Amino acid sequence: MRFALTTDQLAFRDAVRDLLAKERYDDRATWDALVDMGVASVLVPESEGGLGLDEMTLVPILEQTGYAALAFPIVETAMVAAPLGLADRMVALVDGQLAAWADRADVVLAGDGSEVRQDLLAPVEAVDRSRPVRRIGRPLPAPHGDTIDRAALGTAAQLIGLGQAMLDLTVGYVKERQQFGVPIGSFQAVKHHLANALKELSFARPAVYRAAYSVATASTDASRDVSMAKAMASDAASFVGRVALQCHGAIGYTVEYDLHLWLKRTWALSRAWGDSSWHRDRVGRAIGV
Amino acid sequence: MRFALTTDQLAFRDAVRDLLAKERYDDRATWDALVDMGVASVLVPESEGGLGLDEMTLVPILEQTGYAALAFPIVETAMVAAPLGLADRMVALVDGQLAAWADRADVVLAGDGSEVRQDLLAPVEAVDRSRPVRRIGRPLPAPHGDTIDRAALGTAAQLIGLGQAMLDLTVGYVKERQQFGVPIGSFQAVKHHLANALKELSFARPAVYRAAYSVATASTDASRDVSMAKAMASDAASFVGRVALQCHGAIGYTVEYDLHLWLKRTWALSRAWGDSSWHRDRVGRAIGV
Amino acid sequence: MDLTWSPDEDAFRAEARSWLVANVPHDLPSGDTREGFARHVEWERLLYQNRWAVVSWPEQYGGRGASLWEWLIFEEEYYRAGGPQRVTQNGIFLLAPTVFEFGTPEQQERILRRMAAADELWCQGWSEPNAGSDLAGITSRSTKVDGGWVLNGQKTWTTRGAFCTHLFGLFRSDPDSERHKGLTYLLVPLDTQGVTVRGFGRLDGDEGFAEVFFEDAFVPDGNVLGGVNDGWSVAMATTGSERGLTLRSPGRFLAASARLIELYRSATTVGGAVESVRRRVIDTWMRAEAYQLFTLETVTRLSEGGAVGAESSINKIWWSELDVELHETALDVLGPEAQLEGAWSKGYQFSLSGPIYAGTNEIQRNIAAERVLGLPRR
Amino acid sequence: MDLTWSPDEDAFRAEARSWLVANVPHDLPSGDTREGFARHVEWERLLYQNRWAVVSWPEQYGGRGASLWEWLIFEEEYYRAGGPQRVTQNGIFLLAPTVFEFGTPEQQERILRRMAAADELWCQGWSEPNAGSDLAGITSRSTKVDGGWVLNGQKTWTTRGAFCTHLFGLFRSDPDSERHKGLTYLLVPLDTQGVTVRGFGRLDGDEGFAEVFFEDAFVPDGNVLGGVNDGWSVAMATTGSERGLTLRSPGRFLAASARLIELYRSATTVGGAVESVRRRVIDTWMRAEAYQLFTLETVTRLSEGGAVGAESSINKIWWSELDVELHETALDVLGPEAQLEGAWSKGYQFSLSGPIYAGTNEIQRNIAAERVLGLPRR
Repeated sequence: MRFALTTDQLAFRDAVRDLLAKERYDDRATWDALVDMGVASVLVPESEGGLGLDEMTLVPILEQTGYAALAFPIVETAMVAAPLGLADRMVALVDGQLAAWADRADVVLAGDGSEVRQDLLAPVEAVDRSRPVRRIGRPLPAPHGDTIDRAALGTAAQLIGLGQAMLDLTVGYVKERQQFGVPIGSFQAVKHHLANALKELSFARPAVYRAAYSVATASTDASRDVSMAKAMASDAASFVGRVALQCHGAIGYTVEYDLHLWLKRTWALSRAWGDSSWHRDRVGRAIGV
Repeated sequence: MRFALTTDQLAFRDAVRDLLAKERYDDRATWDALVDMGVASVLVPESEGGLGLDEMTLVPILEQTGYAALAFPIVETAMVAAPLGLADRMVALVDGQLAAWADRADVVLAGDGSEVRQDLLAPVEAVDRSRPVRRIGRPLPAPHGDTIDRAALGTAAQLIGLGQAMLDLTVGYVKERQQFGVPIGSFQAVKHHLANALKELSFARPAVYRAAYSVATASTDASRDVSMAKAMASDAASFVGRVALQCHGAIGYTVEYDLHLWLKRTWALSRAWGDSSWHRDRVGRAIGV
Repeated sequence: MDLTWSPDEDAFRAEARSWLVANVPHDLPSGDTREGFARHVEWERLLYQNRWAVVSWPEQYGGRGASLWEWLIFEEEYYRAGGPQRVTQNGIFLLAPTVFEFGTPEQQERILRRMAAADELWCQGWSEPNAGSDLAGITSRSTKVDGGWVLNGQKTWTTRGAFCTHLFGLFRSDPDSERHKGLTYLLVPLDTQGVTVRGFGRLDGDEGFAEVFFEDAFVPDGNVLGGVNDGWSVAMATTGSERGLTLRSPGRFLAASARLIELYRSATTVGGAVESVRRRVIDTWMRAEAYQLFTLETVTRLSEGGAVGAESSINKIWWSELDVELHETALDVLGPEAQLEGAWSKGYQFSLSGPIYAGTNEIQRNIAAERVLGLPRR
Repeated sequence: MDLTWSPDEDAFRAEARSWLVANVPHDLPSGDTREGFARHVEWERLLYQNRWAVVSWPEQYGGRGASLWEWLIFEEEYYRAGGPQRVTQNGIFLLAPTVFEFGTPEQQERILRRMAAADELWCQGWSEPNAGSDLAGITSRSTKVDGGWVLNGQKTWTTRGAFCTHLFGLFRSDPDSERHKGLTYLLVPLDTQGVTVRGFGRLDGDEGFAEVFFEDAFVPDGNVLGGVNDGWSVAMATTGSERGLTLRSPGRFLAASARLIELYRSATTVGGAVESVRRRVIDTWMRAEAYQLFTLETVTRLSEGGAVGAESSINKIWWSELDVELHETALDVLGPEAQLEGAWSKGYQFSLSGPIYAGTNEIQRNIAAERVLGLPRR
């Protein structure tokens, strides 16, 4: 029994974090740098030119891409498409009636892995403008359960990163921002908001890591564990977002301050690949409730 | 349009409040004094020796009996039985499989108004020891809808009073109790707990008064309004109870301090005559949800 | 207790309803963009021309001298008919009550009718970069000169400031003063020389905010509202109304709840919404109803000579939390579609400002605890 | 990451399970009445005789020298088998870690084995009438005399104090000291002359609390744990374990969640429980699981030489809120029956003490914000 990342997993994660801290979240060069580091081919067997590693390595990396609000389909590419032998392209996926990143990706795949023609995709206006979405013009094959599990797990990891980023940003802000002659972070109401945010994130993260382990080891509980992870990560990140906005006050409500990027991505991802109600229901069925 | 009690209604309510402030909540003499004041016969026509008033007079009075945690079946007697011509006796009622006050009342009535023999009633142990409960030995006729509405309305009024009593007690306590060299009521966390408690009570109370008006005027929305009142009053009082206990700390957790009386009554009444889920469901059906 | 309307009130409602149903525009863009704002101003002018802009004001300023009850009725019908949020609201609901109370007859003449007619469009200049929740931290200053005041400093988070023509706000007129003292309430035309307005984007992407810079901008003495150095108590009258009755009429939430119920019904019909949302749909309906009842209670008290006190704080917490919950529930019904722009997602973003502006809900909880419950300040 | 157990651990689990299933009593009354307590002490002694009382302690004191992992396994099996809350827990989980860390060899010899054997029963003497959340407000004093200390003052909220034989607590040994300084950690046999114990009722009606009065009660020097005047830092070691790992093992909540699921299933079968409770049944299951995972993470860190830090604060908030929610959900499934005494309503009342004792959750949030997030103290 050991519930912790290995030294190698931590080192890879930290390298990705450091890269993303330096580069722009929406720059194609950032994507290329990640691909060069092997992030897209973590799950590709060494025999096929990949790193031959598993989801326990990839999930903490995806968490960091959430922390940076990376504006590319890394979950779709590295977590879902790469194991299908598509790691060399940037891949967008159809999720229900919508396909995020479709205009940015090299290829758009339907749920059964078949390619979707661009003329079936109509642009729609997403609340998160850094994550463009298109609508599917006609019914397409439903995704395999495995696709949903993998996409939901990667998305859950990003949500944890998003939540952590919003918490860090807010902690920094409330230490600096003065009102009534003191930092607002010295008010008990602000402290308690942020302590609750810390708590929700700290208990959702292990659920995501456990789900990664269950998927990596092909556990029979993998779908249940992924759903628990996605439900908890969606709820935790949404909660942290509310707290972050409230503790920032008006400045958080502007587009001239970065909080809105993380906040909108959180709203989008908490509803992508099954929202928390959908996953909670799936957990319920798995445990006989 | 006028959303307020009349001077007469306020005067009657205050007289009851003053009486209950002086007398013991569980003394039979207190009950007799209330009967002497006419509380049990508010709804009885003048021609039958009653006061010939309506639920708008009675509901604020019942609120005060909640405030005092009165240990007698005043709701059952004054709100339900009196209009049936039974104001001269202390009446207990069957609510589902249980009958509160059965050992204390002069008569126990089933849902259809028929008398229940004492040998059908088995003593059970209630959490609220000041409100004894018996269990019905065999199925009895279900109560009329009107009985449920009246009992739920009176119970909702008592819950508002219970909530107010717990709020007042707690406000007094946190102003006095010193920790870290200051009154604990000066901590923002305590302030926010109690501000929330005040808010919940302040918005539930008008719902109860509106339901009283709807019942008094035989509105077609009366059942819906009663259910909204009972759901909101149950939730508000339960919330205030949680806050009160938390703000008191260990002293609130003892039987040597009165908070426990109100708290346990709140737990009992919030589940009597339909809990908040049951009533919320009924509201939903009434508004087509 | 009498929860019926009089025949006159019923007639007022019928008149309002029929006019609104016939005239409320349903294709207005957001009022927080320049183009949208202009369209909204047209709508405001139509309201004014038909004497629906400010029903509770005296007729001489374009109102109908309506009672508070009739105002409530109008608001209910306005939102039931799908009327848009009023872009004139900061003037009508925040400045105007102050002008009625503190303005000279000349100021009332000069300001009120043009405000009602949407000829002059007012924005609020309270917040500064370092004075948000802590309004008393204002540093923008007004210096006395012959015949008036010279303004220097910066205001920010000014809603729709880039589109308005006038600003009302507090300035530090006594340079040696601190906190709540030595502030003066001033009225500033935004075309005054030395005033610069820079619009910037809100969460929802619209340019709904502005910064306003003052560099030796002159305003005449006649633009002081209330007493010099007495601005704090003058301003408190308007923040009182902002928190309390006027800004958020129950009609808004009743209408939003009705739309949510419709959305939920259509979603369940096609097998979309999950059962767990039902509870929240019912709950928000009850909370909107309770807000209406609480308001009826308040209006009764006001009609009988009472005042709105510190309990307006819990009122503000209630409606702002309700607004968020109404929209959040709607987004949960919409499921994945909630990722896209639309009335509900736009409304959700807007609702999130509720717990922040007009005094954060944290400040409101402090006020309720200290002034209503009497808990000790630290 | 390796979430499998070793063959040795599996064997340990099998042994624990088979013994517990065969021996756990299911008819015990509450341990917080005098009669019930005596029955629980019998059970504790049976545990000790079979070396299950303190599995993680060294064999010389009655343990098995088990690893933290095995301790977790034992706890899981203990609660899965329906084992009752341990009436010896204040000694075993709060005092013992301090004795292991600060006690002299003589003290360890004298105290630990008898504690494990339930021959000496320890209660906690932290709180005083004016020192609850603010433990540093302690005024009970210990005065140095020849060969020992004379105690005067009062402790209160002492859980099961009326039934225990010994008390551990803090006393002000330096009369000129303030707050955290000048306190000494003392061990007091309750049959000492000058010590009076008065039991009183808890919320649930059981006599689970006691006040302890000290009037010139003498304890010898050998009963000082750690250094004189150094009691605060000695005590902090035990409040750390109270908040953190030891007092609330995940097994408790996993077992409670399993019982709730059973209750819900049986209720839906007979058409009782409403759909709106389902979400909360699932939610509490997830939160109990997350508590288990969080604990595995913590134990991994401890096993690799790390320490439990201020994050134990969020841990305490999590389990105490979870415990309340588990029981509240069960009562909502029970509906009107929840008015009656029973395992769930008793458990609910007990759960409500969770957010209060061992440092209120408000204090824990302060600690998490200040020590984990680094927010400024006031």
